[in-house]
Amino acid sequence: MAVMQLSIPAYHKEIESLCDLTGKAAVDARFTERTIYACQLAIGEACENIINHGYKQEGIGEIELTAESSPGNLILVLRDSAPPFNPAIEPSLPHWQEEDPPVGGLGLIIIHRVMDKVKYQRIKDQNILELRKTEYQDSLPRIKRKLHS
Amino acid sequence: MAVMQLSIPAYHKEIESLCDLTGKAAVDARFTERTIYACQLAIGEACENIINHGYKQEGIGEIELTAESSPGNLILVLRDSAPPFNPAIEPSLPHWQEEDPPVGGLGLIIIHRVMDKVKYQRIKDQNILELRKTEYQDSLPRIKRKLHS
Amino acid sequence: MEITTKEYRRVAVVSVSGRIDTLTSTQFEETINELIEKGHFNLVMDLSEVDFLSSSGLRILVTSRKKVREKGGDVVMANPSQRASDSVEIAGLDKLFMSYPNREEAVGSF
Amino acid sequence: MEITTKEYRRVAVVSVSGRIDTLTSTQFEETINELIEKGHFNLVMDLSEVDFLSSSGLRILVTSRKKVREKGGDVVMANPSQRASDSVEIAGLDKLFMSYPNREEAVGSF
Ligand SMILES: Nc1ncnc2c1ncn2[C@@H]1O[C@H](COP(=O)(O)OP(=O)(O)O)[C@@H](O)[C@H]1O
Ligand SMILES: Nc1ncnc2c1ncn2[C@@H]1O[C@H](COP(=O)(O)OP(=O)(O)O)[C@@H](O)[C@H]1O
Repeated sequence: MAVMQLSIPAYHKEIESLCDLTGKAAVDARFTERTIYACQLAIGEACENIINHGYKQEGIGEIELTAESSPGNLILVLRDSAPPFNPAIEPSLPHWQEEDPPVGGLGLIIIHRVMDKVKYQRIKDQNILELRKTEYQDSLPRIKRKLHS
Repeated sequence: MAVMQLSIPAYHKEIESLCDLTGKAAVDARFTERTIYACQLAIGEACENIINHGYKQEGIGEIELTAESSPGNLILVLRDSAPPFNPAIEPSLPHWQEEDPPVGGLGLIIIHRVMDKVKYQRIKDQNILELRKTEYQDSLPRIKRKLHS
Repeated sequence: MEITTKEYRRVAVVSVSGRIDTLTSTQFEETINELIEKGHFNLVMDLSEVDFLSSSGLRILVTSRKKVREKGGDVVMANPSQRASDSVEIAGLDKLFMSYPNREEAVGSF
Repeated sequence: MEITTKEYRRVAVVSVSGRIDTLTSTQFEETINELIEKGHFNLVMDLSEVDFLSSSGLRILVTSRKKVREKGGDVVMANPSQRASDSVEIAGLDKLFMSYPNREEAVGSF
């Protein structure tokens, strides 16, 4: 089991480094290329939300990522000190039409579709978001289920 | 100096072998790639004409090519026994417009634009067409002159 | 992110390489909007060199698509990278965008 | 000679490889005529793999161009091989045919 940790100031341009760390940990978990990318994408979405909706502006606060990996398993924990928000509630999937697709709400959809477990806690003025992903060696489907069939 | 010779029955599909022989002789003359192709093109045009306009059909007669090469110089001699025709008379260049380009007469134009000398003789019921091309090592222009500037 | 455009008579191609995320999506959006303002409603997104596409970028694809379809145009994709198409698929938007194996076919589709 | 076609909504692409000469020009002509009969007046000739182009082939390019221009279309070239463009130039026809560096640009030119 390996644990990596990185803390960034809440700037958009810093998000990439947390995606990179996620990538390293996912490689460590022996995930496939596509699953690695999916995890990076989910972390990116969570960070974009923390800056845009949590802190509501750049530069006032930090985001800390702890990545724990073992073969087949990845646990990502994001910590921030923005106002409380619980992203663990699975977004209700709107019945959208081709002519009226969603333009908002994609971030939470992505996080929930990619990760197997999304757990939220508020502890000591901190938002603690735990994202778990499991991929067995015989490469299970990368996404839990399709939204649309 | 090298001399090569090949005789083909007057079929369209046989023309390529005379182009190939021309190519070999032009390589022997140390011509550039583009001049080699230009000579092959000219021989192809002359042969197409011999079959289409001279013999007027495939399979009744032969075409013989003699290729004489030395560095910088190529002499191609085509012999056929179709009715007399003198392709050495340089075609008058029609003043065509963009909206009314020529669809015929391109063969003789190509032969005369590519070759430096086009000489015709009728000897013993044979058309003898001599085509000469010179290209110095310092690569002179491949085409004598432009038709249109 | 690097972004280039190529304008044809009836179609414009937007090629993006690198990351399309909250940091770069404004530039992506501005580029597309400029094309739309010039009257380009048939848009090809060459996403072959995209190595990260977050919801910020997806949102712009969706809104651009809506804008040009109102004008009788469309947004299609040319040769999206695996990552670009994974993002589109994970977000459940894959039904919205026709995808062509190369730019020629995408341009020719209009 | 190998000949393939690709039909888009408003443009058709004819790709030829090998020799276009008196032996093969009929097939070349027939392929083009079929496209014209189907209503394709915007034609792209992909001559990138042509290694011999005689006056028989040039004649077909010129007559096809005439036919489609009468219908408001045109014949353009995509990435002609050196030999194909040498033939066109030697015959003095280079002014007639717009030439584009690749198929995409040729398709996009219409
Ligand atoms: N970290 C967060 N802090 C506060 N609000 C959030 C946070 N993450 C998400 N939200 C809220 O959830 C909504 C949906 O988020 P998301 O799915 O990422 O879509 P979008 O960012 O396009 O609105 C946001 O509009 C915002 O109101
Ligand atoms: N070998 C030949 N024998 C008889 N007539 C010829 C020959 N070569 C050319 N011609 C005549 O010269 C004309 C022009 O020839 P050319 O320039 O090759 O154009 P095209 O073959 O398209 O008519 C021909 O139409 C034909 O009347």
